[in-house]
Amino acid sequence: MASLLSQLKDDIRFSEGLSACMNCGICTAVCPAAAYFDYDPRRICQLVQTGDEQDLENLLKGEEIWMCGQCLSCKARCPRGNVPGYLIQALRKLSQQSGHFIHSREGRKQIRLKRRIGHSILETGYCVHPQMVEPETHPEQGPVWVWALEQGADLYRRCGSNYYGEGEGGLRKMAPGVLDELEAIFEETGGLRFWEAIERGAEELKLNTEP
Amino acid sequence: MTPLLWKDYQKEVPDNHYFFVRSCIRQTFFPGAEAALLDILRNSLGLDVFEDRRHTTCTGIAYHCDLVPLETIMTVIARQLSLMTEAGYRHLLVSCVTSFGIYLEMLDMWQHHPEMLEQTREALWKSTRRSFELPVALVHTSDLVYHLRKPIADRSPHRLVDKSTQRALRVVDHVGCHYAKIFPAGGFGGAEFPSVLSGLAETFGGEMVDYPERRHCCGFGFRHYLLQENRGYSLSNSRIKFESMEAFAPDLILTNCPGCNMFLDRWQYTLAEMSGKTYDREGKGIPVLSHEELAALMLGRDPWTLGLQMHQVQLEPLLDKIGIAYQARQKYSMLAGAASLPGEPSVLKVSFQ
Amino acid sequence: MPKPDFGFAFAPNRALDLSAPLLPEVQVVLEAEPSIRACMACGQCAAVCTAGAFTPLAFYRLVLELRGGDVAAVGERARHCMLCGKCQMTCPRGVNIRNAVLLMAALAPPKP
Amino acid sequence: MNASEYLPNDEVAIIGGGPAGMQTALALSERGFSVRIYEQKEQLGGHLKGWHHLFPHGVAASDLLGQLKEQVLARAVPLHLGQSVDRLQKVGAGWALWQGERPLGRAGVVVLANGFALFDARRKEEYGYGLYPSVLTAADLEAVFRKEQPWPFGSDRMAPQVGFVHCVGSRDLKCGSPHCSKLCCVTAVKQAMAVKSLFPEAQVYCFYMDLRMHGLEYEELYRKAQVDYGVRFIRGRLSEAAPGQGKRLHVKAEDTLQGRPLHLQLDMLVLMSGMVPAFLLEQQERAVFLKEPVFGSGFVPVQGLLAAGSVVQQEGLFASGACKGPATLPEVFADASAVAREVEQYLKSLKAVGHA
Repeated sequence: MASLLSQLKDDIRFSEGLSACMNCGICTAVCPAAAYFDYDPRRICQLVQTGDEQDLENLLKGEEIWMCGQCLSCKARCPRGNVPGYLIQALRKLSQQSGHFIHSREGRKQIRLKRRIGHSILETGYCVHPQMVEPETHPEQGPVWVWALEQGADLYRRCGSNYYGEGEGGLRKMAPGVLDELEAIFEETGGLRFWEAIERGAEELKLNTEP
Repeated sequence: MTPLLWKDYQKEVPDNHYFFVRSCIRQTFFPGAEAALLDILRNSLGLDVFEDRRHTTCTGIAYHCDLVPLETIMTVIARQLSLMTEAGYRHLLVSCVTSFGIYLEMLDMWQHHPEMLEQTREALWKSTRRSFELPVALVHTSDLVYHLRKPIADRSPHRLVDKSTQRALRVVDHVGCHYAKIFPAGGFGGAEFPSVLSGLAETFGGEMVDYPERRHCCGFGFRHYLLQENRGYSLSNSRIKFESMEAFAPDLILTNCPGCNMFLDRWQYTLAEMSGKTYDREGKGIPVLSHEELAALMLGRDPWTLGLQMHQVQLEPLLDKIGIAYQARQKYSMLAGAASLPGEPSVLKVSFQ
Repeated sequence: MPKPDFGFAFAPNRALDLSAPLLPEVQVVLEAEPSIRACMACGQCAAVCTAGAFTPLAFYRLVLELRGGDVAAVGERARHCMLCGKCQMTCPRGVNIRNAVLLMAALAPPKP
Repeated sequence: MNASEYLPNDEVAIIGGGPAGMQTALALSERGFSVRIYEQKEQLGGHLKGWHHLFPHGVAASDLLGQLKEQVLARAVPLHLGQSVDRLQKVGAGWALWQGERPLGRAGVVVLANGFALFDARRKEEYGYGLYPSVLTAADLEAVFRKEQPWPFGSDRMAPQVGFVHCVGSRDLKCGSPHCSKLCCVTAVKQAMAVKSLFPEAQVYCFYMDLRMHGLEYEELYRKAQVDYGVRFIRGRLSEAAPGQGKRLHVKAEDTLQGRPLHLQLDMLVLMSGMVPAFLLEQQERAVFLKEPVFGSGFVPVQGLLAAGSVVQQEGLFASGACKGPATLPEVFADASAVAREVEQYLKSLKAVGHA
């Protein structure tokens, strides 16, 4: 099996994201994840730069790589043209593909996200749409959101939206064949295989937790 | 050396003929904003803006949750471009800032790695029998509104000025991270001082206020917002921004990203509930508008058709300052007649009729 | 409406705020042992540290964290020191580490 | 051999009247050559004119400049002030000097000594230079020391918070300057100590990545700044400066040694603008142009290790001092002597083959 490092190097976002880090911390200084979590993108760059297989494996199994919020503020500042955010994307991809993601609490959440956001794409053609944002799990949306969902089509159509209707416009129901095309793209380009890897991780977890 | 300052950088924006792609988040939370934008472009300014009903999500949110491989999103983007090509357009108009960043990134990768463009063409053909041309212009809707700010202001009966005192309204902007931080050349003014919103507000007579955390991320964090237990990340980062702008007493927060627009609105409610604190003096919160919402208001569009009643922080204090007339009774009435009223938050003050 | 249970909470910015003035007890330590200021965080002390091999003690980190103001934590950690003095022999800047560590250890509340 | 053995067009034209130009002129003049200096400004001195005092010993810049000028005057070196050479044209074995369409003179040998430019700190937009009045460059701070410019904070602030940012426009691919300017580190230390001397209650921070204290007594200065002056050194590159409360600035960096982001309110932020090329040398077969630098321009390239100042591919064209890359004053002075020796040998070799 190819080393983790060589698998990482196959991801274009790895070579685009990290050429040589000078350890200056300019990325961490503006990183919203570093402001909230005990997280440091500079440290990740340094660690990956050493190329140590054991360190890499620990990284892929650990919590840290899941802290990044992908705002890419780091890209605007790095004096070496590195993009810690891209590096994180490559690490997360490998963590899921290799199954290492199930070893971390944050990594395991990918299963939930995949079933929710991922499936929504192929079922509706949207990543997010109003009926997904249930007030029970989204209390932060406030009373106005409860009201908006209660009004549903009445409110949305008043604002010019098609709200799950046939035809044109915002929030329209996808025309026949559109979702088939999306699925064909996911099939052809490895999107579905990638999801299978996530589900394999879910299976493994189930096996490990069941008596 | 003659310095090239990004601050002064003007992006080239075509005057007409756009292929429009929507935003998942804007359609969900601010349906009136996209509708108003199309109405302004087509009906007030007479532009040709085409939408193909077969376009889909760009999958950007899932991509940034690391649920979609690069090759997959690239091909989904290629499919959108094939619809553009089929309709005979070469100018792409993007509503979402996440999408905008994705398009910029894919075009950049194809430029630097032509073999990936070929792979994408092949993958798209195999899966959908489609082919595509690259756009000659990639424009975010805020770019276009900024580009057209003068014709819009010329048609506008209002100004961003307190009508009773003639004081210019104090505006803070929050430009979505993926607008220009990834590719400075993709946005007006580059990564550090994007002028796309400040230029707009100033054209309408507002006073821009620079604040310490102006360039800090709103805290969407993709997976972090989408996972309920992780939302503290989003909330805490928005809080950093509110704390930082509070001292400058802004009348308005102006955004160009649908996600930021929603978060900066909703998190004011959430923080008020959690900590009892609001970031204005009257306990009503700081109103939040996106570029299309602002342009539509300035052009005299009806606030309730625009969907401003879907904001949790109420806009009436701002409308009153500007002197925009509105029918208070129409706010919660529906096509089918009068509707029920939303519930009242326990801290954030709302003005229900 | 009653306040909802949001299922998450906000946290303060983790960033260190350097604008905060040095605590008086930190001032006392720095004045009692001025050579602490000469530390350049080269790490030689940590490399030879006997206690550091099996505890989180690293003298240069104590110096860095001392100014951050969490004096109790610094004091706790300083107490891992066995006063073997190898660090002091190796310090290229001649910091009087033994005295510094003793001063720092006194910052933690006395053990009951 | 003495100078009288050379023909009159053995004359050496020196472009630039800063420390490099003056010292090269002196070295050549002492060897008996006839030299003249072309200086674009109305006065000799270059960047040294704007400096207050010099590391590591705090010598007044005006004293050093005074001595240099005195010697140049004493040797009666002809000065062409206010003349900016932008083109050198090969004429026989020598050069014709031009400013636009205006001929300035001829010379057998030309020595480029037109120094460096300070990185335009406005280009590092995230630091807000030119936008926030409390953001200064190191050169601005020297002007403050010289009382030519006021402090950016009110006289009521006896304990100002001051930050120095190392590597501004140095070691920065984003700004097209990958090189280390090497003397900003010690300049920051010198200036930090000066600020502390003037405001003993001040809190002074230096944001650095590596402290490159390469010169004799520089490292000692660094230690002194830490121990005697209480300057705090934070290992982390400043990420941004934004307007804070009042006239203060809000800055962000990471303390990389602690692995924690940090922020801080400052009354003054000093950017250690690095040394970048002052001109772009465009070489053609029979002419050399001194043009405006562009993004990523390099310094003047010279031949291999044995040559101090022979410009690559150009017979009779030499370069002296910081136009070849960042250099301290002692290095510039030593270099001037080495270049003078090389010019002498070149002229001798011409004589030997009968060109001159």
